Amino acid sequence: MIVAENCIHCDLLVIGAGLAGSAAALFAANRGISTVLIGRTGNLQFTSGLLDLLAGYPVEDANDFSQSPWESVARLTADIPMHPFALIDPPEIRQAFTEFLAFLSEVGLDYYVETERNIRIVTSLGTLKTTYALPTSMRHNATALKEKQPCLLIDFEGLKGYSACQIRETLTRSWPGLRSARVAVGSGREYYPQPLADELENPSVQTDLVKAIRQHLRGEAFIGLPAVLGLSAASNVRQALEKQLGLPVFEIPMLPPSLPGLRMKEVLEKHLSGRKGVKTLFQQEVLEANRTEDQTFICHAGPGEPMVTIEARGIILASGRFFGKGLHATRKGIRETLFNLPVKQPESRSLWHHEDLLHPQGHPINLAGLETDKHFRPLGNDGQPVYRNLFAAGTILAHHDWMRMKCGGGLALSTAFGAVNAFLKMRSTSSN
Amino acid sequence: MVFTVSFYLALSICFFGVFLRMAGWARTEFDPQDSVGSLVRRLSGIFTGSLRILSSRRIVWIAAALIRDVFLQIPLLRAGFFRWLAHMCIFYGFVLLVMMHALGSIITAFFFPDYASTLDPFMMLRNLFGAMVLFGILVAALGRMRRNRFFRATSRSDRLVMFLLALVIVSGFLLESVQIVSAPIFDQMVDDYMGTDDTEIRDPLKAYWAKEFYVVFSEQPSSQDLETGQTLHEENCAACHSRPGSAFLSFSLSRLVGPWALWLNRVRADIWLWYIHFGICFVALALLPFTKFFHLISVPLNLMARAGVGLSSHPGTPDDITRLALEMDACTHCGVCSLHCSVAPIFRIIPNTNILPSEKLMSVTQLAHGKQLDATHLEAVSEGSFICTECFRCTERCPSGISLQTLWRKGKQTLIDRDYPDPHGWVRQLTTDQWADRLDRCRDNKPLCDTFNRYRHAAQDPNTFSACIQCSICTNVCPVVAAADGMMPPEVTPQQVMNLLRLNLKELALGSRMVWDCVTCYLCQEHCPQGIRVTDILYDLRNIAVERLQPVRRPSSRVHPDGCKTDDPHGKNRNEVS
Amino acid sequence: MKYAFFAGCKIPYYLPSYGTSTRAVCKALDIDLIDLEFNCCGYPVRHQNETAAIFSAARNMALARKNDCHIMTVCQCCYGQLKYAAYWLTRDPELRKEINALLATEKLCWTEDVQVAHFLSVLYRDIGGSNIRTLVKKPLEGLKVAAHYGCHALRPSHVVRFDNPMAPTIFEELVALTGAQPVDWPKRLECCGNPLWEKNNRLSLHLMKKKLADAADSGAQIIGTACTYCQIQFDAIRRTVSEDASINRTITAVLYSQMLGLSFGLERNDLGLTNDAIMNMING
Amino acid sequence: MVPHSNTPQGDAAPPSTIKTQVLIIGGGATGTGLARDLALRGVHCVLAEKEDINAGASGANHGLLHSGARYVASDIEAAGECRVEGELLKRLAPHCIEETGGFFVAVEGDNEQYVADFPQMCAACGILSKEIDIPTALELEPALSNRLIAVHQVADASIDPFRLSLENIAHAQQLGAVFLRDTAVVSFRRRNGYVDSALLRNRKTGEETTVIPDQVVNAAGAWAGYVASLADIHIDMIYSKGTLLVTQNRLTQRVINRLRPATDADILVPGGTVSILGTTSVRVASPEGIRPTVEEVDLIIDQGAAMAPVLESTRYIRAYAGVRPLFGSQQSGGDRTVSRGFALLDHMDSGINNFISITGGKLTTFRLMAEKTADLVCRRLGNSSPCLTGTQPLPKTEFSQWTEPGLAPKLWLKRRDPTDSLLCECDMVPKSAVESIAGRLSRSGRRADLSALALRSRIGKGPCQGAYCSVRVAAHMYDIGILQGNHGLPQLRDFLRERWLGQHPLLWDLPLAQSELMQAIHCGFFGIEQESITGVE
Repeated sequence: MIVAENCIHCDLLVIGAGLAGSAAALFAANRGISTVLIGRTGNLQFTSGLLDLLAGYPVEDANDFSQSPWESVARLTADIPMHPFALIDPPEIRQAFTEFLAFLSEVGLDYYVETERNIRIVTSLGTLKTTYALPTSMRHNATALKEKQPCLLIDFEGLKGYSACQIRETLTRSWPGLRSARVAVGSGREYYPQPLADELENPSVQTDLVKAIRQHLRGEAFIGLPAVLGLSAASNVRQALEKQLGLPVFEIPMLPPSLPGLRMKEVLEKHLSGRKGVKTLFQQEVLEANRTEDQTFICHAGPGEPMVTIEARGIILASGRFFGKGLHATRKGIRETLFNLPVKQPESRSLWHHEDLLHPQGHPINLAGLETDKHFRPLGNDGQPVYRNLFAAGTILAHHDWMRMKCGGGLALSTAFGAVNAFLKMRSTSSN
Repeated sequence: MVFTVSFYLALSICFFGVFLRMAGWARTEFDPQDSVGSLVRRLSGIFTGSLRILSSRRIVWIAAALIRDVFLQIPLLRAGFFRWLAHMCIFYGFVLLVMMHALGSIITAFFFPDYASTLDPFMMLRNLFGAMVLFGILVAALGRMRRNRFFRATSRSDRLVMFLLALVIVSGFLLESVQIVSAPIFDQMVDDYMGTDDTEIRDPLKAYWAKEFYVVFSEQPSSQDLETGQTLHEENCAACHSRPGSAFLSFSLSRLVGPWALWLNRVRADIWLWYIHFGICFVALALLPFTKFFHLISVPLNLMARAGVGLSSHPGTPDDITRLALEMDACTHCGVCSLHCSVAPIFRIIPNTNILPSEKLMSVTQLAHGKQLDATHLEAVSEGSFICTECFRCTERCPSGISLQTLWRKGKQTLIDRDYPDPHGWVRQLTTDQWADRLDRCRDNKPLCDTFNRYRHAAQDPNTFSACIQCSICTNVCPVVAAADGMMPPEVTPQQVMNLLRLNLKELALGSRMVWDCVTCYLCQEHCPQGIRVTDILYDLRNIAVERLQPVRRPSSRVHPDGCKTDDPHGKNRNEVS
Repeated sequence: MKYAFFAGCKIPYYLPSYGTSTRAVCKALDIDLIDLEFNCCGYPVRHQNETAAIFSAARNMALARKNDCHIMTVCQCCYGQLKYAAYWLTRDPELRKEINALLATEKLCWTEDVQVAHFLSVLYRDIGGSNIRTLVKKPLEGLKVAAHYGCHALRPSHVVRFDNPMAPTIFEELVALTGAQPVDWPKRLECCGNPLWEKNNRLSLHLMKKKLADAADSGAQIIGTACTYCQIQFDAIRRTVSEDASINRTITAVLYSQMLGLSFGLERNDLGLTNDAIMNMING
Repeated sequence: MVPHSNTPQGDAAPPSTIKTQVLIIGGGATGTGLARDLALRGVHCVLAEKEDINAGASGANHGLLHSGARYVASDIEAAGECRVEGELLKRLAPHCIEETGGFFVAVEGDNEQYVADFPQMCAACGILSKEIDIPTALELEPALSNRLIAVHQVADASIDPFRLSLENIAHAQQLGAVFLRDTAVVSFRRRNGYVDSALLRNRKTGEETTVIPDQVVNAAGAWAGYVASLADIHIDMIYSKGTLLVTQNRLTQRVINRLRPATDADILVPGGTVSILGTTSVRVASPEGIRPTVEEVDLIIDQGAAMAPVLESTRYIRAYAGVRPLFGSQQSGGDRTVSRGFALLDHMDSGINNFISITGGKLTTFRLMAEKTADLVCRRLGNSSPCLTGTQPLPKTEFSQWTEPGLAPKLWLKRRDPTDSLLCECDMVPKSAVESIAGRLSRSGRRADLSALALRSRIGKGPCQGAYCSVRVAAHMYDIGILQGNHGLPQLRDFLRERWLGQHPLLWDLPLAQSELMQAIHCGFFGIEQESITGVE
């Protein structure tokens, strides 16, 4: 309990409770490392809930669906040896996915993967999203799209930012089988995703919904709904609908913060806290980190001001980029917020961004971040690891533009995986 | 003759008054909503009710209460030793005076046939009882002076009562002391009982009395034959006169007035004082029902009534109301409740006396008696009443055994029915845009000062909300937004409140459902990725709303063109800047 | 171990059983509870005048300090309010000066050193699981409990610092100590609705309804509470709205102090335990 | 639903040949003002704008209604004009103006002589100015620096240029004028000393229109030189680029001018809920592709902070740049010393008798410019009716009001329609507002696109700079049928790109984090940067 523990001892301290941090904590726990996970979990809500590996490479044809993600990874690492993927063997990336997804399904959040190839689904904008692992609630999204099956898209009265009509209109030339309809839930007043998901967990609401949908069915083979089908009981909701409609139902991911991300957040929060060997300090941050002669980290942490001291033999820094507050930018430049590690960045602010928001190359600032050695240890200005027991994982790393390369999930999982293994190696070498 | 007439006059006034007070209980109708019966119906209610109880087994309880609560005044002892001491001294001192002295010729004479007021032990006892009362009054007065919390409980009626009592006793003592030195009375007595003008006989007695009884004569008696004087005294006077020394107070007083004795005798001060003394007694008697003296009757009645029959926690029947009226009449405004009230400290910040139970009760009483209070007063009562948390402490502590808790609940209900609910109540009477209009129409467009950085101005410091990135997570997690289906929508969501603030449209947020339906569960604040103190801001908006909307709630009344209340009970808490 | 027992305003009249059971349990754990004449914690007046709220809280803490002991509350709202006041008094010297000036007239003074703890954290932190376990004579075998945290103990976490706000565990662990079985229910961290009672009853009940239903669906037999207001909401207030059929009646609310007392084998009367439901559940 | 907006023929194409008395080129303040002026005199005119209302300098300025005090030293004539026009507009177009009043403030190190002379100079131009003592000034404007040495109060005000031009054109249209959006001049046909026709082309649809005018007025502002050249006329133009920054909060109640000879970043103008800081003055070769740069932003902030320190730390939501069309025989010295007065050219010397150019000038004097131009035009047309814009109040139209900050939430809360949800949360623009604008646009012959909606409302102008509202508005446009097929994505891209231009120089601290979120959503998740992302090749 927070108040009690004025000092916590652990092997590994993971800073940052986003995807990479959570994954790191999980991997560490699975390897019997006593771990403390600290950070705000909030930003998980902004994730799409999809786990990309690498949509395509080079970024210009990141939409080239035909590519095998693994070939892309190979090509990428060949061209950009500094890219974080280049620090890990592909088998390890696969392992990271397997282990993480195994955990998710163990706690009731199932994902669907076609190991050798990417999957492509429809988003609420009518764009096609190429990803690697997707929540089973969206599996039929991919199927329907692939086979261009006749499909009824439903949207909800009062759920703004999602229009089934928009998706139909946008895709109709390539997918004539699409039809759209609007139904009302409850009083049809304005709905926000989470309350709506909550409503939909109510059986009576489900029956009403099914009734409403039936009226619009014209022999479609699939039914596509916005990704709001329940929160904790998501799988039940979908199954209930499918059972009553007798048709496969799928979710279409929409503008974040959205439910798929929220579901991920929920299970990670709950089940990492419950996990043996993990101690979670959510909503807290490390304010100051020092290092003793014997290289133990002494961290003062708390909600805004020091409240607990954490002694750790190693740290994995997964504090994210600017939105995650792992990096901070002023008019003068970019710095890393906790250890003030050197950040690889463009010379001046005028070089941070292109004038074209959608410049095919992506913006230089998105390649900024921490450079590490092959053991994920951030490098100092001298090109040597700053500390032998400080590792970095996730988007804070340099030389990746996950938003353009569509490699966010893979990046988080694999670097977390690599960093944990590096920590293990470090510990075994130091212990003997 | 004068004596008898004035006595019976006073007595009848007293009885009439008592009747009026009781009738008052029967006329009280608390809440226009209640259906209270006719005066007759309720008066009969009182008597039948009391008869029923008195004839029931409950009588035992009542007797117990009489002894414990009335005779021994245990509730007072709980409230504090000195209170108890004062009451015991005054009460018993006075009662005994009345029985032994005032009604001496009836009561005392009945037990002691040879009773004479100038005979020991009666003379000594009278002084003793008088002293008790004076002592009691002294203790009470000191107590009231000492007892200070954030306010003075002592009212004019308190002072009047103490003053009258003191006057009765003091005048008595003065009278007695003057009588001691009075030569005229001596002469009259001698005339009455010896019937001789022979100075040969008179002078020795005179000399003896001058020496032993300290009577002061204008001219020295010719003879100094004290033996003769003594024998004469024993033959004629001793049967009715003890030595004045035993009237310890009056006697010492008489030594003090000694120097002016001759003059006093000449003007027959004894007669004047006699009139004064009785005059005051009768006045006091007549005033009994109309002053705090009445608690002599109401408190014991209430204590016994309470022992007789419990009061329902939601009183509505006519008899309940009558009971409540009695309860309210039993208040002696002793201030014990306010001493222990658990919201009394708030009075330090919100200087509204209606927060303090002892003061609030007076307002509630006026309310109950259907007195027309002006809006400002009613608002003050409402504020005080709804700040009360019903912690029951006042009720436990009240020495008069008033069930204050019940009165408070009743008072709140009455205020609601009279359209003076708590802010949660009246803010809902308009929609948020209507409130904004009200503020607008009162031309109160002065923007709240936005330069605060203090915690309590969360809603006025742009730094607290300008970090919003519009992610709508606060709205997503809000249980009030989620619950809006089928009931009144929250008008604006938490995120929209933040935006209204950023857009400098605070006025549009003040009366919104979101602000007033917020359950303060802090989910929004906890989940905000930017660490914005959403809930604290909503709280602050309520504070501001209470301050700024109350004055414009009734645009007709009490609103200056600039939208400020004409009299503003806590002006010091306003934070508008001009 | 000694604490000044902060019962708050509602217990004496509306929920005496919470007082009795807490005292009984503390006696068994030999925590001695000192009774001071505290005033209202300030929570009820905060929506109207924050200064008044903070002053009320400060006065209580100053009172405890004068009698040099720390405060133990059993109500989440009192706890939250006292913590909130302490938080800002520590950080806002201007405010501290203002408040202490007022307190000075009563020869009181607020300083940081008075600790405010909730009953649950006292059990969890000061007594500790092992010591409690030794006292459990009659474990509440097989009783399924939905532990209801109550908002103001958990949030805002940086102010109250009670437990991990996103994934708290204390209450479940304490429930487990009694031998009962804590269930996992999705809405466990949400509001009971009481803050709106007598202000917006419909909404208040709606929130209560959702929680009751959720607890029941998650297989709980009772809702375990550790807050005066929550208990009143789930128990007394629910009974007042008997006409509303949509309210779940199968599941009852029981104070944690009572559960613990029962597991200690204390007499139900000493715990002010009137409802038979729980007894039947335990015995049957 | 919006009337006849979801019918495919929403694009009522204008007849391919229009005959009119006057063809006005340029839909800025002058052009729209002129259209109204002529319309009021009963003259029929066609206004062709190659983009949309106030696309040029008229839309990229402080929105400051000068009291004239700024020019008392440099340009007495202009100062006088400003004073007169300013007072006139406050009377005739109050709904476009907020009478904030203004301060001229000098801080330590500023030219003391100038400070000393200022009152007399104002007096000389008949401009009221009143000295304010420093403490009072700081109390009235807490944001000001505490290193003040002098403060003078003048009658500056802030004006909403978009509202102004929208109202002008709306009134002109009511009176029969024709407005062609997205329509550029391609060529003029000159025949014996007259321009007898002009060929116009719609930038978006490509359809062409021929206009046969009696008179042509070239009010293309910075592009006046180019337009004139199409008629083989040469105009000397100086292009002076000015960059401005928009803050997230309104920092001052009044207009704040630096009390010193005009230079960079010395004016801070409150515009409803924000403040606008500027400006710079950089000579550029052409008005095309003008963008604010990082260097300019830093310069402006550093300069402005001397006046109001909060400008160092406050959050900026947007930067934009405009080109001052300065007509000038090239002089030495900075462009601010070139006359800010305007030039009305009849081009008789270049042998054309029905072609007029109006250029230079400033927002405050737009009406006067329009009047003088109209006078000339009418003289040529032999129309003797007098100018009415100086006396007739500018009417208020319901659909032009949405550019007013803070208005949408007020009306929205009044409607109290639970289904009328907010599409733009930052500035609280509801569906109903979008529908009212879209309805009007489609009635005037063109179907609304995302950018046109944004221009006429507060959409995308808040801190999120379109990240969320773009998606919500687009979705709603599909729902009500004013968007169809796969036009949604291109419009979304254009809109976000356009927003980005004003964003990227300001991206540090919080805005950078927020833009990261925006990219994560639109690129990382939706992948809109991929042209073929809809699978429609």
